[in-house]
This record gives sequence, C-alpha cells and structure tokens, in this order.
Amino acid sequence: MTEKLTPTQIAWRAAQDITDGAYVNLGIGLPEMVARFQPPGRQAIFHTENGILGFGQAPEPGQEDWDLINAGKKAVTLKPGTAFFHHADSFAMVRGGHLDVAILGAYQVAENGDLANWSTGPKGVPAVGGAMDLVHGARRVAIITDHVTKKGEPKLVESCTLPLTGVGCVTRVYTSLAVVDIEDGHFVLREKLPSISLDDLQSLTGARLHTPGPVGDLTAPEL
Amino acid sequence: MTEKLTPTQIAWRAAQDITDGAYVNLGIGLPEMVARFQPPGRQAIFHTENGILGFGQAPEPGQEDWDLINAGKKAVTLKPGTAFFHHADSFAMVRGGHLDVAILGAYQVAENGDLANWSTGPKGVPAVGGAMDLVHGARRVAIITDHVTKKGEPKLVESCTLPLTGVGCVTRVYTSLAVVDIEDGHFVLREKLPSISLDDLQSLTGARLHTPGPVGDLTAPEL
Amino acid sequence: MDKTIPDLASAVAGIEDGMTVMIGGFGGSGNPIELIHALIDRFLATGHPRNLTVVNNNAGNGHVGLAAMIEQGMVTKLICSFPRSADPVVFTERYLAGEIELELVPQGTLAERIRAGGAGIPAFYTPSSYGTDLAKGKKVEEFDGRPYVQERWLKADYALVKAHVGDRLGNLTYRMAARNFGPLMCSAAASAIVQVSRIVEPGGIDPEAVITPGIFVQGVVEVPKPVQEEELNRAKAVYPEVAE
Amino acid sequence: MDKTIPDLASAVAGIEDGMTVMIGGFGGSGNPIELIHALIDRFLATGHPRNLTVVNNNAGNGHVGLAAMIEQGMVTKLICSFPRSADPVVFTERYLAGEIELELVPQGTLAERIRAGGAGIPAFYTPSSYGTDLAKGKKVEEFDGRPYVQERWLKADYALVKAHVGDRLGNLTYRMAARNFGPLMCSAAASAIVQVSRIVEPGGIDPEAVITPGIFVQGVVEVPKPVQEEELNRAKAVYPEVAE
Repeated sequence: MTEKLTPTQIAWRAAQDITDGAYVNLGIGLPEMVARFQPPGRQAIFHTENGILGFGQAPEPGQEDWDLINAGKKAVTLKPGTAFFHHADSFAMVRGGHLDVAILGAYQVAENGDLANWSTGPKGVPAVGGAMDLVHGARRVAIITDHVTKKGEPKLVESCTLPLTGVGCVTRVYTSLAVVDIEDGHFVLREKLPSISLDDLQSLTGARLHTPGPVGDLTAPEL
Repeated sequence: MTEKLTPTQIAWRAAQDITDGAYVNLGIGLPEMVARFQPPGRQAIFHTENGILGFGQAPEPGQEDWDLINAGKKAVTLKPGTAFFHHADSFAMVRGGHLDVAILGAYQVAENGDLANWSTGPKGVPAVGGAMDLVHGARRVAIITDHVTKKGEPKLVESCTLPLTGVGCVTRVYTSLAVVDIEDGHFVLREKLPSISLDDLQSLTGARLHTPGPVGDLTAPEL
Repeated sequence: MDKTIPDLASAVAGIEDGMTVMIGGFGGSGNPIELIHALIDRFLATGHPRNLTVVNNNAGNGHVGLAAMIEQGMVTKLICSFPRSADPVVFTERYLAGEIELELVPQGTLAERIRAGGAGIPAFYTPSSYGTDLAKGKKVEEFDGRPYVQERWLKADYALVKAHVGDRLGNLTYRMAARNFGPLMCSAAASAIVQVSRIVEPGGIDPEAVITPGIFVQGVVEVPKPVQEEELNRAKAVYPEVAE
Repeated sequence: MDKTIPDLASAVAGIEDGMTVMIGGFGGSGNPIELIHALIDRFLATGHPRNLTVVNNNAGNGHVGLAAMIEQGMVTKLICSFPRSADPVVFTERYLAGEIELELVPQGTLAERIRAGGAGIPAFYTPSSYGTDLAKGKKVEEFDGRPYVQERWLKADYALVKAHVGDRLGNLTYRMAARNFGPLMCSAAASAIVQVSRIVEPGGIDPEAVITPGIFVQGVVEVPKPVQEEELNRAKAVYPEVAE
C-alpha cells in the first residue's frame, strides 16, 4: 500500500494556498476541515450558502445556537464583522464571482475540468445542494479528494462517467498523492509525494499527467 | 368653456377609490396630490421607487432631511412602520405585482389600455424613470389627467400617437370630466360631470365611450 | 391595517388541497414548526389540505415539521435542492416507493427562482447546472461566448415562514441564519403567513433594520417561544406524538 | 484584512480612461459627492480619467457632482433612467449638442440589470418596456402567454458609492433613502469604492443590520460630514469654484 496523505493532511495542504483576506466557501464534509489550518497571519473570510459571511469556528458542545449553522448544518459562531443575508444574496455572492475559492469534494475530476460530485447514479435519492452554483461562481474551484476510489480506481479521469456537477470548472485538485492543476484541458502535475515515482502516480491516474515545469515535493506535517 | 374639475379635485376623486391598507405608488407631480385626500378612517401605505414604504407627508419647511425624499425628489417624513430598501427590492415590489394601485399622469390613453406618458417625441431629452415598470406591476393602473390637452385635443384616444409607456396596462382614467374604465379594449363610462351631456363628453373623447351600465355623477368638493 | 392573526389554526386555515406551499428553513434552522404542526392538526381533523406541492430547501428531518407532513401523506410533490439530512428516512421511503414526486433544483437556482417569482421576472439565465442532468430539456443561450441555462420563476399560493420580530403591518426581522429563504418566499407567495417570536407596534422595528417590508406579508402570528427543529430531532421527537 | 483607504485621492486613483463607472445616488440623495469631486480634481490635474461611461439613475443636477463631471467633459456615455432634474442644464446642453451618448433604461430595469451583474445572471426577462421604443431591437419571449423583453446584466469597472457606516472589512449600512442603488452597484463593480461617514471596527455593525456585506466592497474611505447634493444645489454651488 502506497504511503499517502490523510484527509486531514490534504485539507492542510489546500489551506496553504488560501491567501489572507480571501473569501472562501468550503463544501460539506472534508473540505470544512480546511478552515482549521489557516497559516499563521492569514485570515480567510468564510462564506456559507445559508446566509453567513465571516463566521467563526464551532462552539463548545452545549453552546450551540441552532439558528447559527453552516451549510453542513453544523453550529458555528459569530466573529466581529459577521454579516447575515438571505439565500438570494448568498448565491449572488457565489454566482456573481465574488468568492475567491470554493473547495469541494469529488467523485471524479476530468482533465478538461469537468467535475462529478453529486450523484453516483440513478439509485437512491439525488441531492445537489449548492455545488452546481459554487462550481460556476468562485474564481478558483479546488477539489480535495483521495487520489483513487476505495476500490482503487482513478478519480482523475479522461472524462467523467458519473453525472456531472459542472463542465470545465475545476482549476486545481489536491489529492492524497499530488497537487494537480487543470490547464487547457490537461492535468498538470505541480507536486507529488516524494515517496511515489511519477510512473506509479501516472498508473493511479486515469489521464495523462503533464509536467511542463518542475514538480515540487508534496509534504504535510503530522496532524 | 365647459365646467370641469380642477387637478386637485381629480386627485380627490381618485383618492376615494383607494381602500384602507392599500399599497399605492403615486407618480411625480399631480398624482402625488392624491395622498392628501385619503378618506377618513382609511390609511393607504405609500411606496416610492427610491426605496421607502410607508412614508408620511412633507415636513415643515426647514425640517427637510435630504436623505428622506420621494421619487419626485421632494422631502417626506417617517411614519411608524416605515421600511427602507434598495432599488432592486423596490422594483421587485413594483414588477412583482405587490402594489394595489399605481396612479400616473398621461399624455394619451388608448381604448385598449395603452398609455403614453413619457415622451412627446424625438425633441429634447428623453426621460422615463419608473413609469414603464409601474404600468406592468401594479394590480390597478389608474390615470389622472385633464380630459383634453391644452389645445383641446382628446387625451382618450383610439390609439396612441405618442411613444408608448406600456401596452394594454391602464385600468381606469380619472379626468376633469369623467371616470372611465378600460374593459375588453373599450372605454366604459362610469361617471361624468352632471353638467355635461353624454354627447358633449363624447365629442371631447377620441374613441367611443361605452355605457353598458348606469353612469354616475362625478362630483368633488371645493378644494 | 392589522395583519396579525390571533392563533395558529386561523393562520393556516386558507391552505387548500392541491396548493403550492413554500416553507422556509434550511436544515434545522428557520423552520416554521408551529405553523406546520397547525397544518398537520387540520389535516388530521379534516383530511385537508392534501396533494400539496411543497417548496423547501430540504425534505424534512426526523419526524417533525415538513418530515411529519410528508409522513402524514399531505405532500404529493417536493421542490428542493437537498433532500438529505441527518435523518431523512420519511422522504426517502416515500420517494423510493414512488409515492412522492421530486423536482431537484440547484440551491442557488432555487433561491433565484423564488426571488424571480416575487420580483416579476418570469425567467432568467444562470450558469448553474449547464451540461448536467438537471439542465436536460431546458433552454440554453449563449451570452458573451458562455452558455447559460434558462430557469423559470417559482411562485406559491402560500408561504409559511418563521421570522423573529414582526409588526402588525407585516414588517419583519429574522434571527441569524434562520433568515435563509424567508424573505424570498414571503415575496413569491400570494399569501405569506409568518410566525414571529414577538409582535410589536409599527415603529417598533428600526426602518433601516426591516428585512422583509410588510408589503410582502399577508399574516403574522405570534409564537413566543418557537421550538427549534434541530432540538426536536436531537430529542427524537415525533409529531403528532400519537399518530391517528 | 483592511479595506480602508486613507484619503479621497487614493480612493479614486485606479479609475482609468474608458472605464465604466457606476455612481450611486437618486436625485439629490446618496450621491458620493466627495468621491466625484476627488475624481474631478484628478482630471483637472492630469487630464485623466476621460471617456468614461457613467451609470447613474439621473444625469446630475446643477454644477456639482455628476453634473460637474459631465461639464468637465469626462463622460462620453451615460446610462440612466431619468436625465432630468430641477436643473439638468449641463447634461441637456451636451446631449442636444451630440457630445454625450445616452442609453435610456427604465428605472426598474436599470436596477435589475445592475443586480444581475452582481449576481451572475447574464440576462433576464421583464414586462417593462414591452411594446415601446425602449424595447426596440431587444429579444422578446412569451411566458405563460404574456410577452417579456430580454435584458442583459450591467457591470462596471468601478462603483463610487455613498454609505453611512462601514467597517474595515467593507460591511456597510446606509442612511434612509440614500441606500437606493448603492448595494446593487457595490455588487456589480469589479472595484466598489465607498465613502462612509464613519469607519468602525469589525463588530461595530450589528450582523443583522449589515446591508452590503464586505465581500462586495473593495475600498472604504471616511468622509465624516459629507455634503448633500441637494443642499449644494440649493446654494447654487459650482464645482470647482474656479474652473480652469
């Protein structure tokens, strides 16, 4: 079994690219963890679909106010400078291009930037939430995901076989093994774990990894 | 010269049809006067395009706050229950059908309900303001106007010759001589000054006045 | 003018079979639980209203509020963005059994369609859902070289909304993220019925702080200490406690 | 993050020749006079910016603010709904002389186009202007049997806006009807520059009372006692007092 980053470490890596003062939306689940790892001296402003900008961390257990939750329905807190607004204004922020970064999970990402992250097929109850709006609104749409599925199949693919969330929308993917940009319809490898060879990484990837420039070492602290 | 209602009396007559609690937008100029003549016991709630609902009368001279003006740029006052909002929300009220009545002036009204009230032709500087939105938003679009132009030409016509403000939008016209509804593409006479004969009124009107029902006396107090 | 309604039963009395009802709330916040339960009470007593189309962001949680409405069989169709929750068992069962219709709408599109309904905008274009299954059959138009999907306004016969403070003219404030869809739904419904924690005299709300101006509201009913759906579900509440 | 700008000259330094600038205000209220005059000062000193397209509800009044900008020849095109006022002499003369282009837009359509620009809606349909000269050449589509006109979003490089209180994150409140186009223009401009009467620390504005969330604002400059355009015009002010 290949050495790889834990989900927490992937979130940490993604957090390193968020600049001070950036407006950021974090998807439900793993992406929410990114908020914990803001580098010292940087403070992003977090947006949640349900009408809060600039909220703070989770409250202590027992201190929850259930009118003060994020899109994942988890309790959050106020910070100085928080603002409330209704859902249409919230998605004006999203769709209008006012967010600097949206970080989402993925089932599949294609080399042309297509994303599939909302449906695994016709079985069960479909649910989409705000993902289809986020992928077309934020200036950067970044994905954090394991490099392969639980069955070992590539999640970075030539073209998505699962129902799409958005077309040509992803700009960067942070995986358990690599950092990959999407440029001109190609996967461009930016960083990889030092312990994995390019060949091995390519064999776990469903489309060609381009390396027009230097490939850095992907590292993350123990977390 | 025919006896006729003064502009103030026309405004008074229009005010009699406004029910208690109605949401009303009054156009710039003569229509603004309607607010003065609300019948006892009735209180309409006035809307102005520039973002106020439920404002009060003009302040005493010298007491003006120039952040508190109506669409005619005249100073108004606060009343208990006033609300402020931005221009998009203001026209959501207008376009979304939330106003009960809009009362506007007119150059010409056609028997199909077309209104011309914003431009007398290509000369000069054109200006439209909120009229084109108001005529398609309010549940009732009423006009107050002299029955004829200063030159004595009919303002109620078969079809407008001046540039249109809206198509098929007017529901009632209060003139200096009559109250006329527009129904199924016809002028329907509801009231006329007792002193004018139907024939004389018809001769001052550019399209046929229908009288499917009784025609009441148009009366107004000395004002 | 006085838009206050004396009690919850009167507040929901006008909702008829087959109507479209928008219900505010997002996850466990902002749900007008007391209004919904009053409607369920009416249904249990009279068999009406039924065959409702409900618009809500979610599909109910646990066995209270919207989930309880679905459980009672009052809802024929649901228009929502995210019919999943911590405990979506009621909707899931009905849906998989083919007993309830689902119109799935991206969340931002849902919000904008409701706003459009209130603002007199019959249709608009959005980039959201372009190229996906949710855009199938919808008109696409290109603007400045980019494709967009045409979406239609959404209106309702009734909106049931939870606000915070209201006056008898219908002016409203909300509490934190419980605002969510409330202001939009008030504007898009022929009758917006709002439960508030406190009714004040006109002038009791700062005109600068009014979030929903009274023109969008038809009825206000006071529910001084509203329950929070999230707390009901954590307590595993079921409404009504003894179903008929 | 700190969006405060130390002085008016810095606040307007980024506006370049040929840009589209939205300017808040309605009639004599809400006009960012100090920002406009700082821009005129820059033009008088450097000859730039010029060839501006300005979006405003009106066309300026008297000889201050937007009217003074037009008088100095900085504006090539105006997009507005009502280019008349108590004293519209400056615009009127330029327009009749063919020296300034006018795009006349119904007021509600103007507001909605600006909102659409900020909200990522490239086009929408409105009943307003259907069948009139202002709809000529525009796409018409029928919905539910009624015809509507397609209108496009409106965006700008800059917005100059007058608000009331701001914090250094850009959160804003407005004062009464001076709110008018401000929140919309902030959202639709790549750079929204806002003059406020008072800058407070984050937390100094109630989160429920924020009208423009900071995400829509790029710069805030404090102008403690802003002049009111209406009062300047009643005093027959001319800017600059001695024109070069």
